[in-house]
Amino acid sequence: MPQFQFDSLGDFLSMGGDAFFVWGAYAFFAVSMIWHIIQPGMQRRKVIRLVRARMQRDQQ
Amino acid sequence: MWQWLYRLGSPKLFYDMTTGFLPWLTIVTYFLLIVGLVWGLGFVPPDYQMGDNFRIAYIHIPMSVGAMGIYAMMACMAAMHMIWNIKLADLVARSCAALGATYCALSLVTGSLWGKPTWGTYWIWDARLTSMLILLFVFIAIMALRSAYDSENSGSKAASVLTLVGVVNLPIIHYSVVWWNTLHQGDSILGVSSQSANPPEVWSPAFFVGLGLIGFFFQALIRRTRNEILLHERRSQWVQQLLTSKQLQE
Amino acid sequence: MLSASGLYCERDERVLFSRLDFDISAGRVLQIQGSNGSGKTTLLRILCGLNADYEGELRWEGKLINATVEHFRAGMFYLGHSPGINKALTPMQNLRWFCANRGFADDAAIIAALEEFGLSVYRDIPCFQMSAGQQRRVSLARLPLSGASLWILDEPFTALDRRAVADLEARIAEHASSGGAVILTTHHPLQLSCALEIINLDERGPQ
Amino acid sequence: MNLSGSRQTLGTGASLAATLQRELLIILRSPGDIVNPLMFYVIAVSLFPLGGQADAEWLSGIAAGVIWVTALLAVMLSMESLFRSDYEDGSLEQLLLSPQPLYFHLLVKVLGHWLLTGLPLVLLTPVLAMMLALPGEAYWPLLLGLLLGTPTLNLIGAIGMALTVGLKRSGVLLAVLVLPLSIPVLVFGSGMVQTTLNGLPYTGLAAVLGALLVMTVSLAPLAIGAALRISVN
Repeated sequence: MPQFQFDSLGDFLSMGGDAFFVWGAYAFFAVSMIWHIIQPGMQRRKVIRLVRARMQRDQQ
Repeated sequence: MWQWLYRLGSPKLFYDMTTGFLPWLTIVTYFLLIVGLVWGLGFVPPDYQMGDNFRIAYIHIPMSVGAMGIYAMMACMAAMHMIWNIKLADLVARSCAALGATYCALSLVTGSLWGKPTWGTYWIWDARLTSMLILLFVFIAIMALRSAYDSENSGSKAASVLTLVGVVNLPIIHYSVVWWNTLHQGDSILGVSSQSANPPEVWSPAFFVGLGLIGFFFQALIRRTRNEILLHERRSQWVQQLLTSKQLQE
Repeated sequence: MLSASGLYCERDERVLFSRLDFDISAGRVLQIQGSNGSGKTTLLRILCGLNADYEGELRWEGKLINATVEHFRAGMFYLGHSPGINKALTPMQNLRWFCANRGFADDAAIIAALEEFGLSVYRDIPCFQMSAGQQRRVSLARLPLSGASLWILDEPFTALDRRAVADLEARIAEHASSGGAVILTTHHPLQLSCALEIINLDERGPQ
Repeated sequence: MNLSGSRQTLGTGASLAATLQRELLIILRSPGDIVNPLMFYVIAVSLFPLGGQADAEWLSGIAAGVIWVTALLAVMLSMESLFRSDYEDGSLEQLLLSPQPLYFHLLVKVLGHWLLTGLPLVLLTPVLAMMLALPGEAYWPLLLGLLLGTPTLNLIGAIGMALTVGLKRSGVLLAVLVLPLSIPVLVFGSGMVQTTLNGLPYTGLAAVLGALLVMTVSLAPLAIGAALRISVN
């Protein structure tokens, strides 16, 4: 099992001096992934609401 | 021979098939991503040359490959939509565009953030980064064209035509950018790091992250396509019956 | 000649028509009636092949349309809302291009057609200098030249004076009696000397 | 006008000639469609010395790129006159409904449009190259490149125009669609000048531009036809 490369959490966060770039890249990555997790869910609720409203309108 | 193509292309079949399959795909994807990323970020020894910033490669490379793969898939869907008029293929292509653009943009952002510590500048006109930039332009052009039409049918057909024109052009664009690059600079530096002989313990987390991102793409694609199917088939009997049933809690 | 089966078309959340079956054969004139927005123009554009957003089958002389597109287009003439002539060109040049598109060159026939529609004096004057009615007549002058057996006319009587309307009605009747067929839409009460069949999109209602 | 009145059936070639003649007539009747793109081309190129410095050294360095980019944009702007008037007056519908093969008619129509908008642009280029102090030996590769490149750009622009002719405000969208696709022509075209300045032969690049032209001539009408059927839908 490969062992943890960094002495402390602080060292891990500093990422060998390039913290801004590594964590910046992963931040963009995380934001996009979260967006692509939330967005389909919101879209689904919007679609269901839209179709149900249409069904009511058709029934009258 | 066409019967099975049309049966396969029926949105209802796709919806029913994916209902059971989706949760499993999501679980496997998250597992792969978490394992790969934690491993890559924390447990891989720093690179002797670049120190720790090579860890960006774990997401940069899958993103670049993913963007091109997504475009290829979108082109196949566009071809199926234009040639055999399979509506499901267009719904899938529509969902591919947004995801493809995101993967492409992420590849550019991570590439430039990786470039700063390694070569001192955020943007270098390297052949692969430039081709990725142009691929992003094409993705955006396709989405812009699709939304520019009032009627959804024409918009989809127009976007499919542009996708197919794009798929013919993109290899030529890549070749011209590579040639143009050799005209102005030596060979691209970015390529060096990923081809250098990485020992297995550096390479294996990339395997997890790569698979995880492919899984993530399909999982997001299926969810988006299901929404498009519900919207597109709203008039059909099975959608109305599905929506009136209580157990659909959202 | 042209037969449609199970035509279904939906536009902006409204079903214009569904399960529409009809066929038109030589010697018959078919009028599509309906209020504004009932899908008359859409139906005509589907029949002539400009609009592909429909379900159902169209057959030309028994064979599926996409199998005989070439033959269908040679035998059909579509007159839409827009005149289909370029305003910068003269009637002569416009009609000469129209004939070339139909695969022949016959200046004498063009001059004769312009004569019939009372436009011979305008032969070499650019169309933008003519009134809307005259431009409409240049567009109608293509009818005798087209040599098409099926005419699909969308509101052919707009912007025409009384004499031109009567003349066009006579021409339609004469075309039908000589073995052609006409499908048209109009808000103008038709007095045709030949039989007229009517399909009313409102009464049919989108079942 | 042959008044003999005998009705000759025209082969495809003759009816293509009729389409070409009509296209040239229409554009000649509205000279703005020829002059405006050329004026844009000249003005845009002369903006660069005003925007940057005027010394020959700097200008000659960017001359090829400036000329090629402005030529590309000028071709895009001249695309407006290709289908717009035919779409509005209904002749585009007649073209789509004519029994003639659409593929060749579109090809003839676009090449006719190129004759009156692309070719003058190429002929005007030496004047602008002189303004940008382009070294003498680079003139011929620049002209040859533009001669091979502008028809390709016309065809690619025609695809974009066919896709957007049915839309209301489609000027900017046309550029967004078409510019990424015209990058190979731009790269190899201005590359021809750079390699000549570096003292290397440019014939290989001219061959690549020729290959791009042949590919676009053979494939673009298919896309244009499909796009027009969608726009007219």
